[in-house]
Amino acid sequence: MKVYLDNAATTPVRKEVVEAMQPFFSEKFGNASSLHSFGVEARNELEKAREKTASILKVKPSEIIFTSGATEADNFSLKGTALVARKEGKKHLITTAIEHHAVLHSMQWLETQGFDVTYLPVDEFGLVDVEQVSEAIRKDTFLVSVMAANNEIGTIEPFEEIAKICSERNVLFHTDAVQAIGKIPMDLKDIDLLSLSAHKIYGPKGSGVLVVKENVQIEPLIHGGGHEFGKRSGTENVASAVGLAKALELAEKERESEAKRQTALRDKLIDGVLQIPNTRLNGHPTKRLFNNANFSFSFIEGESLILRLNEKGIAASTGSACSSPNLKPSHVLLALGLKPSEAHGSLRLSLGRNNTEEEIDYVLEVLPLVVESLRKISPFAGQ
Amino acid sequence: MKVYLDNAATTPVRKEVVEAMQPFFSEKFGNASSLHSFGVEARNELEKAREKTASILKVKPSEIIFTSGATEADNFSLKGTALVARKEGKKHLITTAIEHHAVLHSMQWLETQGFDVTYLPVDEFGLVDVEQVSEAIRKDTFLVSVMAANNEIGTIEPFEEIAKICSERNVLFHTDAVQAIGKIPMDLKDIDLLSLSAHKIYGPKGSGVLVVKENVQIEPLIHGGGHEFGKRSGTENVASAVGLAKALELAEKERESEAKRQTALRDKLIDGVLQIPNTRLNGHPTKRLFNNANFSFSFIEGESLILRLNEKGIAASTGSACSSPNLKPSHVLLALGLKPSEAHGSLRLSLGRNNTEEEIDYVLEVLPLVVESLRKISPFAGQ
Amino acid sequence: MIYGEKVREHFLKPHNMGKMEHPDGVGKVGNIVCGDVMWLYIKVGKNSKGQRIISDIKWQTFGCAAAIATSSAVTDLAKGKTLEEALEISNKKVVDSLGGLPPVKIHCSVLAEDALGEAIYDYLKKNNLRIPKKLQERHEKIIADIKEIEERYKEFLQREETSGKKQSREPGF
Amino acid sequence: MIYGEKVREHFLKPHNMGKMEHPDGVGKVGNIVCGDVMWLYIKVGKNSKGQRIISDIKWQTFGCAAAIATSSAVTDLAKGKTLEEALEISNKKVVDSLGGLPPVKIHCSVLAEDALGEAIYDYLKKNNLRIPKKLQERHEKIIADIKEIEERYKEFLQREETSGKKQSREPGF
Ligand SMILES: Cc1ncc(COP(=O)(O)O)c(C=O)c1O
Ligand SMILES: Cc1ncc(COP(=O)(O)O)c(C=O)c1O
Ligand code: FES
Ligand code: FES
Repeated sequence: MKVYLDNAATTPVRKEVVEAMQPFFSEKFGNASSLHSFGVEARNELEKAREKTASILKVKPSEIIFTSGATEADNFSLKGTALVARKEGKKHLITTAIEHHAVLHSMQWLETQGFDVTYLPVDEFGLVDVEQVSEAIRKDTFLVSVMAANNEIGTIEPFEEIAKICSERNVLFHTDAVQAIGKIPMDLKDIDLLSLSAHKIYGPKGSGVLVVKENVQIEPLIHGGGHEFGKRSGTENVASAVGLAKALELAEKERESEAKRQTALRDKLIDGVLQIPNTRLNGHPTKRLFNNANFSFSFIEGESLILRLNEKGIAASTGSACSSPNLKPSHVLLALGLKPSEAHGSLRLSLGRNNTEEEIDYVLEVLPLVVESLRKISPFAGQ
Repeated sequence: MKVYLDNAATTPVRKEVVEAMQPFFSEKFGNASSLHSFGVEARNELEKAREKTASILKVKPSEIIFTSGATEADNFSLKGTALVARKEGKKHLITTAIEHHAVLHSMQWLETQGFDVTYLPVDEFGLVDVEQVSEAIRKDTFLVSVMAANNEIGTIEPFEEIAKICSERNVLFHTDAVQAIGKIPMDLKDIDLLSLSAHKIYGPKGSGVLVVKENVQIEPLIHGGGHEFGKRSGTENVASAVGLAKALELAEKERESEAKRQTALRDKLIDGVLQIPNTRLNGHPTKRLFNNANFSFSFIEGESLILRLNEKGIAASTGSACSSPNLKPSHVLLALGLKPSEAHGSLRLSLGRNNTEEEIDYVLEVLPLVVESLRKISPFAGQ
Repeated sequence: MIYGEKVREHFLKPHNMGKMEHPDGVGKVGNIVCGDVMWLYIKVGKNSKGQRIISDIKWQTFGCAAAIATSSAVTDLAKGKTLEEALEISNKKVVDSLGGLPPVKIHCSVLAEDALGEAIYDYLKKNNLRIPKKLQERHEKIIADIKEIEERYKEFLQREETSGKKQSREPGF
Repeated sequence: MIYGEKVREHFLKPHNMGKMEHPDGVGKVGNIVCGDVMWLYIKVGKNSKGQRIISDIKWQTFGCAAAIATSSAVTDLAKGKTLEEALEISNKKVVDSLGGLPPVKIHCSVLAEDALGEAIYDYLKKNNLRIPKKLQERHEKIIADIKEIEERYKEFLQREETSGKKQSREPGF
């Protein structure tokens, strides 16, 4: 049995999306900036994809900037507004300790360029305190970036409240909505900038959007032929844009039914896994993405766990540092206050539209045995 | 009859490449950074693509950085080395007046950040003077960027000689090889940085490479999870990388035979078109890409020409400003010393592997009539 | 660049196109640097009520598809009209008669309105007829614009792509 | 993370695994912060020539697949060997016996070599036997490394992801 429970890492491109993209490889292959009919055909489809994306997000088509993914969108958002802000003498940004590395490492780079960054802590469930955001805003603050939902622990942040405060205080608000889009309803009213990625919602890799509201002044990260309203140059990737729009459309269409279905599976999974002794659930008990379950198993290490599960056909992920050449385990889990040993023993199971109850039953059968066998090897178990 | 003669703008993805990419959408869809078998499978294929690309270019696999295209590669190359150079007190770059906008606009942005840029002129055929490059190198010069071949006029620059000088003078050399790769043999020995794009060689859009030689110090343009040896973050786009490698492999395999075939077609085209009165060939008579023909027709304007040709099924491009909201016609044509009126009346016909002699005959039949009909409308013809 | 069906028709089969021998008035507008030049010729006759009408009209244009289509359309609209009526033909009317134009191409239709106005101006001037105040003002503005563009052109030829901060959309793939 | 077949076998079905009651020597190396902890137990007996040999060996490991596989492999290699022979088992030998390890996982095999050395050190020390100079030096280095990591750990818990310039590869998709 093959059970893919790593849908927060990436998802398979769904059939309808592959079909939508197909014509743009070898038939409607024109450069969307060309004047001839091949170009016009490509341009029309690109703009249709833009309009579809815009109408789902309830923003204007001219506010949709197609990018090579959310990593680029996050970088663009922060660096692009920073370059404008600097000219106005503003140099302070606010974010949280649990952002994706695309945000955190962009922030750290901005620090090397003379910007000031406040990294807000989170509580034990991974929630950012709205009050703290408000208090952190200074005279020279130009942007607050708080993710809509966390990729590791699934905690849903109070991003709409924070957006509202930012709007009142005349500070830009960016949210990394990669994990939230298609999973929770999102009102973009007070959000100035929003990143999303197609491959997390059954679209292609290398395809993302940065929503840039009309009022936002931003400099390009990638200069050139002036594509995407002069904001992001590079020959338009029509296939990817079409794929993203289709994926988003389908995700929104199925959002409520999948929410119901996956919530039930997730809760069954959580209840079952917590039967294993010395196990904790990471993240928020209720303010949680419907597809995320994250556990810490004392005494054992994540990579071993993942690879033993892999032998049983189960694909999952961990926040352990052993999966990387770096010694630090997941910054998210540490920010929750977990001890390094607990952070090393973490397991993320993220569900998707293809998972079935049968698969969950299988995981609940296999996982306890795997945990037990690894604890037998551990010097810490039974101490 | 449909005749696509805009292969310098983009090319259709060839069958073999679509087939090579296909499995990576819905089957081998794993995140190449994941530990489980889905991830390992993706990682293996990504690394195979990297090795294939590296072996064709005769560089090390660790010198291949996959990007979202050549626009990003150009930006990354210039901005990434500039950030390092600044720390060493170097702030001067050298380039040419006829680079692609991805290079020129990156340079202009660097100027706003305190860097100095020398834009070298070209001669009437679009050739850069090697001596001038050498003379322009200053104590604080850190990089020279000269394209291998120009996208509008097809002129092949003396990039290997320039690379050699740069290497001797201890200055980095970058070349935008988007139009040259797969068309001329390229020796990367003295080249430190090289940009290429898949969609110009029958690969997918949104897929490029920046070759970064081991000795080059560069900062990322896009920060995040540390992918691509920490140089370019973002979930790896395996399908695109595989597509690029396959496209490059096939382009190299067919390079010599296509060179022969397309040179013959191109020369027939040039000879035929020059029969039209008041017509000139732009670019170099011999140091020229085998697929490029670029003409100026006095008295008429490019957009009209393109659209009339389009009505006859012929897809081509122009350097006229009327194809853009900007009033300036092609910077490349003006750099050759063309008068604005000649620059407005330019036509680029760029051949590809799918073009036949029959198609060239058709163009030679249609084009003179179209030119004549537009000249009839023109206030300048016959003056 | 996406044009509608009417623009396409006028562009492919333009009406009233060509040079006119011995015109009564000529309007020359636009500038080669920008790639827009329109020359418009009129013959003036009289209708049964004795009013001066445009009895024949022709044009020559160097420019994009929109420039050619608007040249064709404006002359269709003007032909047979009294001079007073012809002066009422705004660029908006031309655009409407073409079923619309993309925003970046609106300036081409202004060219058409201007060329017609200039041809009538030329006729009135040559014949020492009274020039309406609005037409006079428009004429002066057109002359001033041409001067300005020539100014801009000079500067532009010097600094073309050798520096500058502007990142506007240009072809070049 | 790509492991070869031998690593996979040792990882999935490790040999000599578990706790040992009343060991003659114990080596405890690694640090929980880094996610690598290896405890190695030995019993020492004598062979027919009267040489001290490792008559039994067990281990417990908290760590990645490579750490587990190298634990298993090093104990296979050491079992039945004289102490002198066992001290010759380098991490390279362990890696070779596993058919190689990815570069980032080499440190896990160093852990295995160290754990074995420390267990022998512990035995020699407890029994007031002569400790070879190289083993003494290695022991001191291991103690120093643990201290250094604890130092780094302190600092790291304070500054974790709140600033810093390092852009190293970390999971987090
Ligand atoms: C010479 C040259 N450089 C760079 C580019 C940009 O490449 P891409 O379309 O992959 O962004 C192009 C084509 O658009 C080109 O012709
Ligand atoms: C929260 C979050 N932000 C950003 C990203 C980066 O997106 P992409 O893979 O499109 O670069 C990811 C996933 O990798 C994510 O989960
Ligand atoms: S004539 Fe140049 S844009 Fe219309
Ligand atoms: S034990 Fe952590 S990497 Fe091997």
